[in-house]
Amino acid sequence: MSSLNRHQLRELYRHLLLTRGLEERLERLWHDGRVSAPPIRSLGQEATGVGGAFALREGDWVAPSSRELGAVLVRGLAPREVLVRHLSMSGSPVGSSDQADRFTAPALGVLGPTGPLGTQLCVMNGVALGFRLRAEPRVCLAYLGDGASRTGAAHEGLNFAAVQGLPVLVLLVHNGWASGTRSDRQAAVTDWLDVAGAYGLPAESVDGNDVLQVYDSALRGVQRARRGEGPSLIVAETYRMQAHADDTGAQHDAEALEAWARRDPITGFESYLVETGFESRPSLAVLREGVRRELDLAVEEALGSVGTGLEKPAVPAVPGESEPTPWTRRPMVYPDLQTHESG
Amino acid sequence: MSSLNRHQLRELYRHLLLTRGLEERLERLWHDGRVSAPPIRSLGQEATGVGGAFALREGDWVAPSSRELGAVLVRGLAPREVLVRHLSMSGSPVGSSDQADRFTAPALGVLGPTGPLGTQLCVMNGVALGFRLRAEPRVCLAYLGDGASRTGAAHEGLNFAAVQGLPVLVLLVHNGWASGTRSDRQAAVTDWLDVAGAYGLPAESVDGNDVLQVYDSALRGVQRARRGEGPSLIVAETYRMQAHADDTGAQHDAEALEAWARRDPITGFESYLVETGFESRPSLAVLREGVRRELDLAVEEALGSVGTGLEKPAVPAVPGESEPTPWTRRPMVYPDLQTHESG
Amino acid sequence: MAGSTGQGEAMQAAPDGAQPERAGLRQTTYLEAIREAMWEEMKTDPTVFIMGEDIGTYGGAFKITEGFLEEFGPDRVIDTPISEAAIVGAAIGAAHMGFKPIAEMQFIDFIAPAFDMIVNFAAKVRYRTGVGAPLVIRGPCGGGAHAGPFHSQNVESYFANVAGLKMVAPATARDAKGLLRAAIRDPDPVLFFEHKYLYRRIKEALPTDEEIVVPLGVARTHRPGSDLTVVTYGAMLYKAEEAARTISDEDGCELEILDLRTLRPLDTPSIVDSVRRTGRVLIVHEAPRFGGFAGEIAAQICEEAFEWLDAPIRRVTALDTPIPYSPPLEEHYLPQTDDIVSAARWLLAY
Amino acid sequence: MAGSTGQGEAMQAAPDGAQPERAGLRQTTYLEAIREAMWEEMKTDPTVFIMGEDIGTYGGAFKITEGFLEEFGPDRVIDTPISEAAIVGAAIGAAHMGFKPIAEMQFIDFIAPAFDMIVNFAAKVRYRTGVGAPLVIRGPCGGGAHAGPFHSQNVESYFANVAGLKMVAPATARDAKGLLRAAIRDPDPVLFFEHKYLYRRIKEALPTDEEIVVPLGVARTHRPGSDLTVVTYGAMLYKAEEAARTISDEDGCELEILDLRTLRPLDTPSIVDSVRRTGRVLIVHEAPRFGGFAGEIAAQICEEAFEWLDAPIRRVTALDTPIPYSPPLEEHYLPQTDDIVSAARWLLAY
Ligand SMILES: Cc1ncc(C[n+]2csc(CCOP(=O)(O)OP(=O)(O)O)c2C)c(N)n1
Ligand SMILES: Cc1ncc(C[n+]2csc(CCOP(=O)(O)OP(=O)(O)O)c2C)c(N)n1
Ligand SMILES: [Mg+2]
Ligand SMILES: [Mg+2]
Repeated sequence: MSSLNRHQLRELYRHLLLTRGLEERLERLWHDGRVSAPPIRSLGQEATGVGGAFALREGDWVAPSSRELGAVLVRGLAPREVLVRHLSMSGSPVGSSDQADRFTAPALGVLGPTGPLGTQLCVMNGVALGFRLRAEPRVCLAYLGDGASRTGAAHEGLNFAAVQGLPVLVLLVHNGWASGTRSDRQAAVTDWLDVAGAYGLPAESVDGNDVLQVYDSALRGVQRARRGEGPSLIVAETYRMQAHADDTGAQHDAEALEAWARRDPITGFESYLVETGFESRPSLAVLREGVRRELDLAVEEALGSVGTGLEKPAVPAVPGESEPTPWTRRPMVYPDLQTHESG
Repeated sequence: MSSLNRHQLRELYRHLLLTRGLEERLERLWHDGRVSAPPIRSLGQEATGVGGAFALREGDWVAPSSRELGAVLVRGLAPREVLVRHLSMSGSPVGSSDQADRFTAPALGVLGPTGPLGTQLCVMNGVALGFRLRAEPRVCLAYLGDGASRTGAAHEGLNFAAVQGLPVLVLLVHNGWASGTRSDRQAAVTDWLDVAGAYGLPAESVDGNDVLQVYDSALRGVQRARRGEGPSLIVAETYRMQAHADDTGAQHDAEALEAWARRDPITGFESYLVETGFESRPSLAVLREGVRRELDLAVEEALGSVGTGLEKPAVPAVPGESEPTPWTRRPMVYPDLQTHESG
Repeated sequence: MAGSTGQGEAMQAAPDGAQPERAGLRQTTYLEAIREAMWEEMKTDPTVFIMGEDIGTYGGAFKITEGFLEEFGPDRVIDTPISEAAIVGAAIGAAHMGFKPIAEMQFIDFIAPAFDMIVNFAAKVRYRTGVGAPLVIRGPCGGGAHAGPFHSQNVESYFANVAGLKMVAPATARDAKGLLRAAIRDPDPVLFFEHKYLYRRIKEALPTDEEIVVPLGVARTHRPGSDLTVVTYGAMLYKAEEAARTISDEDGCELEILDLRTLRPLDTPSIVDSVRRTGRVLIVHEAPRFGGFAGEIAAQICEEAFEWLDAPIRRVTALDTPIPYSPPLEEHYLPQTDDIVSAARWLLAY
Repeated sequence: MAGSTGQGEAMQAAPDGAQPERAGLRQTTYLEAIREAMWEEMKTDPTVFIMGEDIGTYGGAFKITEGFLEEFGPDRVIDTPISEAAIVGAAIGAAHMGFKPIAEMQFIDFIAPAFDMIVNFAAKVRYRTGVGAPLVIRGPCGGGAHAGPFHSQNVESYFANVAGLKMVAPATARDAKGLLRAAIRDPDPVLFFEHKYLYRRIKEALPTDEEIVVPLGVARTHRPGSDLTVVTYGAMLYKAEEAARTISDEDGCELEILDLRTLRPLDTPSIVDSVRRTGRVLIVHEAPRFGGFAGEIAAQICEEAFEWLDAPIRRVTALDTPIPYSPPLEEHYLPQTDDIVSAARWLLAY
């Protein structure tokens, strides 16, 4: 039984719903040709993104991969802002230069990935170094895909955190797949917990589809880090229920899909809430309806708020840009140009 | 008690002596200003380089770091050739372009490192892939420094070997140091064997100063790989008895130096040979004298055989080179120029 | 693996080489050409094999290697972990053993984590040791697919200064096929940049009864002309073509378009020959301008054809920023036909 | 950490700026200048800290950071594992938190494993997200120290086409100090290339009572002249100087030498101004020629000063191979004073 109160449990539930619902809407917008790429969905893994980030507090940072929209929402990014970003027009909270599914929002403590996997963890170590240099009891949570953990950068990042004893919690998401390849072709380990041993990191495994287990475990890691006891690792066992980046089923494994569908994190959490008496079936329906409305409104607002983009491109400040010349493109205006590269 | 016969034991001993003696001579040549960089010495670790490579047979490959001269000698590179290389003049067996301490000799199955650490293991995987594609029962041995194991490339290499089940044996040399930094600042592990677990690799630890232990363990790994049972890892516990690349003592740790000096691999092996009756003290002295003469001759020959270098630079075949023009440097002549880059 | 990249969009026939279907000819997309080159080489040469992420069971992010696993088996179609350095490293080692590995980067942007392996191991190994490394590293480059700053880059200038590497950037299906074949057979490392915007947009009638091999290091005159030389490569070829047509129609001047095809080694004689004839030159590439590959070309022209130049050498390139995600911004960032037209007019009027 | 690199060899005073010791002036080597810039910035700005391999207890492979650990403690002088990507990544993250980290690459060649981190994370983060990354990546570059193909490279062209990066290559002790200060204070990522050949060979009298800050992006006229402009940077400055003296003595012509100091952003106006005055230009750099940084400079000159050019733009560079280990081969490979002299004469006679 969790230590969370009714309000907190409700928030967890709401964020699971928001995550799934927002991704569904993004998918629909993609089908309608309104956004240019399908969302990287977390279908079936929502508990991992939501539960992990829920263990953080203000001032902490999280580094979600593209598949942890839930963590970004928990940190407070509004669904409307996510939508605007995917619609990739001006008015986006973080400019229109970045890929739509890579959120960086310093005010919310969110550090997004680049394209090449694994590097984000190394950068999170630096954020954690910053906390230590300032002697602030703040903590970093970094998500790491099972596939991404095979990159050199991830290795260097895990090791650096361990040697430096940084306030970092790594949540390794073992979801069975890395794009079109099974996780067991990514590594020859039978238990992904063994990864932690190579760095001398304390670690534990959790059912990644049980949002409370993820939360509780993350909280232990976060508290440990906050107490100055250094980094640790969680392996969340979960399953990617769609293909990498579109809504065809996960490849080649109808059986696994069926088994994991029975362990859906939202349905499971609903049963928990009802069985423990925190919520009733009708109160859950009301919550679902509320989230549905919230998302409908967000979509409406987002579609209304964005222009065609070119009138005033929301390009963030840049450190240098070609001086326009007659034979190159028309100039782009950057708000606070720092230096010039002439040419 | 080892399975090796008297002749083989003698060869092991001779190679330990050759390694140490040749490095001493290189050091002297450096002091005399005859070679431009001090050798990366394996003082105190000779058993690791020699014992590991001794477990290979013809057709196998080894990837020594710069600190495993012993492995290169075991593979059959003549001391004279090593010397010529360090004298970096024409006549060097592998050209004068490469750094003196990075040996690549395909005929002997030796793959040298580049500068940036860790990558050699990835390349060895490819050699092993080649063996598999040809269905040949050949095996690769890759040395890996404890410091080098912290690079991203080493991680990717270990993991790739494991997932592909390649005929590769990795010998991780835990020698207490990586340049001027202690190994315990490289990784937070207490037992370096734990590294293997992260890749699902079978592994064992050996006393890296006991040449027979190293040999026996390497033989097990090599045989395993040859039987098609895939890669494994050995952690050799040893100690670097000099600074990284010159003959000042290892930094900051007189105590450790003293303790490890008592475990010198050559003295230890001598005692073993005498105690087991394979050799007598006088027979060892004869062997030592033989090696001394061999090395003296090699130095003499090497110094005599090399010119000043510029007359006929021993540059290997290159795939492309600037066409000389009046305003660039005088042309270099490459024996089998394949294509041109004009300019 | 941005799911939308260039799939299912309208095809444009390649400006030249597009012919009606006839016996011995088959309409072949740029993507199919790449696929066929690999397939045919693997069929005829047992030392050729491929490695990469999702190329086996999944058939590749762009489905280029669909069916390869079934045909050639898991020893020659190797699904790898997400480890670009390990992939390239394994290619080098296998190449040392006499194989001709092809390493796929899922997007060419992901060549960056293998940079050290390429620049310090692959490129230098023959010089250092005399051991060759006949490998190909290939992958989709380029913008226009709304794939943002990490799935759209052009990486040629990262490697331009590295002796020991060859670099290829085909613009047509024929060249994609013929150059890839030559790259696979080449005794040294070749970086092969496929433009993802062209994968399914370019379709040409290619002979089925002829082995197409296009030698590395030789440029192709895509369009003859006497008034101005446009030196380009990759997807920009088609914008240059459009610009040439506009200039021909509206200004009555003829642009000669040189498609470099191979960037390193560069076919300097062909460039110089054209520039000496036209006296004016415009270099067009999709990468940002500063430090881009056009610099090398300009420097060589200036060295070899200075006396023949009637106007400054001009460059039309992308802006000096990362490539933005937003489609209108991306369009704004990339060089467009209009830019080529106005630069050409500027030069012609000079 | 090739033990021999440039240690204990004869010093040459910097051609200009070398003055006798007087009150308020101290003879300072190029290496000491770098050390002092870091020391003084760390003293005055608590957000500056350093990371790298062997920089703490050991004091650095070249002993640049000797005593730093004792003075600033292990939180601000961080000995790292052999993990260049992790080092640069940590610098980016700390920079996001308002710190100004300095990441040392033990040799600049080892920047290659951090390539992705630099090009895709550090360089792009401000454009993508608006979050700055005020970090410096510094390390010894360059040849002449008999250190072979992996401890002698010049890496500027790997990064030349990457928007979002600044690149600095000081040639004098004064500039090493002043530019490093400016780099540390800069709000964006700066790559700082120290030439190892100059570490202990260059010594200048620097003021002790003045804070030397040299702004990024501004070239320096090292030697005025009216007959030919030599554009160069790094250690080649001294060979250009020697050549200029020879030409002045033997040919009676005066070479103007422009020391770029910053490569990106490039001080195009200064280059153009000089070339417009002299009408002839020679670009000299130590990296190989093909795809080298000289290409960008040549292209810009051609764009901006075409009408003023009386001769082709020429380049003197290293050969298009990796840098060899053998000392005579290395000398053969590197551009030498003689090469500059004959190229200059060729241009002057043109
Ligand atoms: C260095 C690098 N190589 C390849 C890719 C292409 N890619 C994008 S996502 C992905 C799979 C990631 O798998 P995992 O880390 O397990 O995350 P998941 O998709 O399961 O959430 C791949 C291969 C990449 N982004 N970066
Ligand atoms: C990527 C990279 N970074 C830094 C160096 C500089 N360097 C050369 S040897 C060395 C220490 C290697 O330590 P280890 O791997 O333990 O081998 P050992 O010297 O102990 O034999 C370092 C840091 C390098 N060669 N490559
Ligand atoms: Mg996964
Ligand atoms: Mg070590």
